[in-house]
Amino acid sequence: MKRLTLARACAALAAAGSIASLPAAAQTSTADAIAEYRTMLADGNPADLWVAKGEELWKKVRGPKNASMARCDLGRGPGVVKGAFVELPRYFSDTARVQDLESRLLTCMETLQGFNAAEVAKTPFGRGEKANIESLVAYVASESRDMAFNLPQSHPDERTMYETGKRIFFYRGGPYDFSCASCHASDGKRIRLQDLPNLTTQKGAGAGFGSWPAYRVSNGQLWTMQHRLNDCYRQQRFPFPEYASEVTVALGVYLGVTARGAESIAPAIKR
Amino acid sequence: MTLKHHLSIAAVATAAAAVVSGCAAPRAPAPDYDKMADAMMKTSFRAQGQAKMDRVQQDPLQDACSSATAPPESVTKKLEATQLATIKPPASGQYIGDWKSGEKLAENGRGMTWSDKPEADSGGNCYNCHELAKSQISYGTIGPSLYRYGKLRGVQNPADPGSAAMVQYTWGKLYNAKAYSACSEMPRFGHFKVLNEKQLQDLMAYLLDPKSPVNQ
Amino acid sequence: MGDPMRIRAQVKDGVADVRVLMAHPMETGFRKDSAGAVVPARYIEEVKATSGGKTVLTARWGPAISQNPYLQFRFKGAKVGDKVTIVWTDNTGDTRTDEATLS
Amino acid sequence: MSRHSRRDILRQAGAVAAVAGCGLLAGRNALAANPPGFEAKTLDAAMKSLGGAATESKDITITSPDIAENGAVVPITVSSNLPQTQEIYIFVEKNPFPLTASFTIPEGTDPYVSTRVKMGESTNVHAVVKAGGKLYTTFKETKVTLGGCGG
Repeated sequence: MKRLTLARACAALAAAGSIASLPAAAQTSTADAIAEYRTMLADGNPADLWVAKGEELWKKVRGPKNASMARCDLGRGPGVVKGAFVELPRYFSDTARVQDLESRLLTCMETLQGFNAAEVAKTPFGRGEKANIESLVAYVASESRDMAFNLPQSHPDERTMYETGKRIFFYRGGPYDFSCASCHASDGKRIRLQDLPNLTTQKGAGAGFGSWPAYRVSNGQLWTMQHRLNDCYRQQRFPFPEYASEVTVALGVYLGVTARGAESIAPAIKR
Repeated sequence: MTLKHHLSIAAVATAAAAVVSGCAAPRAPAPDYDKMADAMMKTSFRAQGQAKMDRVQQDPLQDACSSATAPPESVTKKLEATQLATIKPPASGQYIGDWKSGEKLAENGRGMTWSDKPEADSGGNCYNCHELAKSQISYGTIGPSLYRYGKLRGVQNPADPGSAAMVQYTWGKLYNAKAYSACSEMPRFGHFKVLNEKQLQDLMAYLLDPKSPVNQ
Repeated sequence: MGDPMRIRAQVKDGVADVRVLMAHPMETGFRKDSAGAVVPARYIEEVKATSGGKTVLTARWGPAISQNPYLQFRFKGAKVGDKVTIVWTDNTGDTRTDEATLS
Repeated sequence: MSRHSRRDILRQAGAVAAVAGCGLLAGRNALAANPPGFEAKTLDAAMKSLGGAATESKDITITSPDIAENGAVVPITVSSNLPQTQEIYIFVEKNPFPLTASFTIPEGTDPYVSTRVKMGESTNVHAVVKAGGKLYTTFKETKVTLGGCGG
C-alpha cells in the first residue's frame, strides 16, 4: 500500500496480534468506547486548516487570467457561497448540465481564472490545483454547516440525474459483483468495525453523503465527495471513475436528493 | 431495441388518437433511464492498473441483480442453475487445506483493485462481512456469522464420508455463492478466479477443521 | 513556512483556554513513499506560546505527535482582547508564527 | 459556544496570522536539539533521562480513549493536582521512541495539556510530572483497533 505510514504498518500488526488478545468483550462496549474516541476528536477537527486555506484561495487573484473566484456562481448567484453547498449538484444553464461542487469549481477556475479544467481534473488527489480544489470544497461546505440539504429537482436534467444515479447505485460489476448497494442498502450493517450508512434512506444518506468533505485521521488528508466515490469504486474493484464524470455527479444527485432535510455537518472528521 | 420499437409504435398510436380526438400534441415517451445509466457506466470510467474497462461489462447475472428489487423467482431459479453448473470440484480431489493459512486469507481484504499489484494474491475478505473466530472482534455484519461453522453443522472430521455433503456444499458456496442465491452479495471466488484452489482449500479448513479457531 | 494555524482562544473567569491546530505532516522518518523510498523525518520539535511578553507554554515534541498537531492549554491572568502568539519550529528549521486575540 | 461564533473567532485568528511575520528560516543549529530522552528506545531509558525515579501518584490524571479506532490519532490529556507542577511528560510505552512530548509549565499556566499522539499498537501511556523538583507518574492503557476493509 502506498499510504503505508508507521502507524498504519504497526496498526496492521496490532490487528493481527493484540486485537486477538482483546477479551471477547461485548460488541456494544467496544462500540461505546469507539463512540467515546470519536467524541474526543470532534473538537479540533483539522479540516479547519483546509477551510482557512480555501477561504484564502477563494479571494486570491490567481491563474492565467489573474482573477479570484469571488464571482464564481455556485448556483445561488455570482459570489454567493452561503447555502450553495446544500443545493449541489444542480443544473447550470451556462454549461447546460448538472454539476456537483467540484465540477462547478473546475468551471469557475477555467472561465474566471483561465486554468485548464481538463488538466486539473487529471491531477491526482492531494496535488497541485486538485489540492486547491479540496481546500475550496472545505471552505464552501463550511459555509453551509447546519443547513438542511435541499437539492433542486425542477429541471428535467436534474430528474434524469436522480433516476440514472439511482440505477448506477445498484449497478453490479467487476470480479466481486459489487455495487454501491452491496454495502450501503441495508440498515445496521458493518464492514469490519465500521458502520455502513444505508444510503437509500434519508437518515443514511444524510449521515453518509452529508459528512463529506471530511478529514480522515487514517491518512491526514481531506477527502471530498469525488475522492470518497473514487475510493469506493476502487474497493468495488471497478475501473477508475473520471473526476466529475456523469456517473459521479448522478450518484451525488441521487444521494443528495435522498438526504433532503438532513443537516450538513461537513467538513466532518472520519476514521 | 425491441423496447424502443414498441415505444415508437405506441407514440405513433397515441399521435393518431390525438389527431382523431383533436387533442394537443402527444407527450414524448418516458426517458429510458436504464439505457442512460448503462451508457454513463461506459463513458465515465477509464482503465487503471489491472482494473480494465471489461469490469463494467456486466454478465447476465450482474445485469439481472442490478436493481433495488430482486428479480422474480422464475429468473433467479434459472440464474442459480447456470451458476451451479460452473462449480468445479478441486482438481486434486482434496477439499481441506491448512486452517492457519486460511485464517490469514480470511483477515486479508486486499486484491484486484487498481492499486493492488496484479501478480499479488487476493485475500478472502471474509472478516469484512462475517464473524468467524471469537478472538477477532473486528468483523463485519453484511453476511451471517460463521462462528462455529463446522461444529454447528456436525462436522467432526471433514474427511469422514458422512461430512461429504456439507464439505461439497461449502466448497460450492466459496466457489460460486450465486449458485445458491442468485443475487447474493458474496463474490464468486472460484468462478471469477479471485482465489486459487489452494486458497479455497485453506479457507475450507478454516471453516470446517475442528482444530480451527472458528470451531472453538 | 507552512500553512496558517487555526487558533481558538477564549477567556473565562480570567483563564484563557487556547486550542491550536497546526498544518504539519509530522513525518516519522520510517514511512516509505509509493516508490519505496524512505520519506525523511520532518516533525515539529518545539512549540512556544507567549502572551503579554511572557512565555505561557513551551512544548518539545518527538515524531509521534499526530499529523496536523492539536494542542490545548490554559493560562491565568488573561482578559478579552489580549493576544496569544504561537510559534512552531520543526527539525528542518522551518518555522511558523501565528497570533490570535482572546475573546 | 455555537459553531458559528467559533468560526468567527477562527476567521479573526486567521486574519491576524496573515499579518504576523513568519521569520526567516532558522538554521538547524539555531535550534536547541531535543533533549536526549527523545532518542531513548525503551521506556526505562527514556524515564531515566529525566534524572531520577518517579513516584506513583494519584494526583495525575490521564484522559485518553480506552479503545482508539485509529492509532494514527489518539487524544491524550494530562492534568496534575500536584502543587508547583513545572513539567509534564508523555510516554507511549511501545512506540520505537517512547518519549513523545514534554511541556514546560510556567507559573500562571494550568498544569493541564491536551494533544494527540501516534500509537503503533495497544499500549500503556505514561505521564510523568515534575512538581516541586520531584518526579511523579501514572499510566493508562489504550487499545488500538483497525476498522474498514484494509484496502
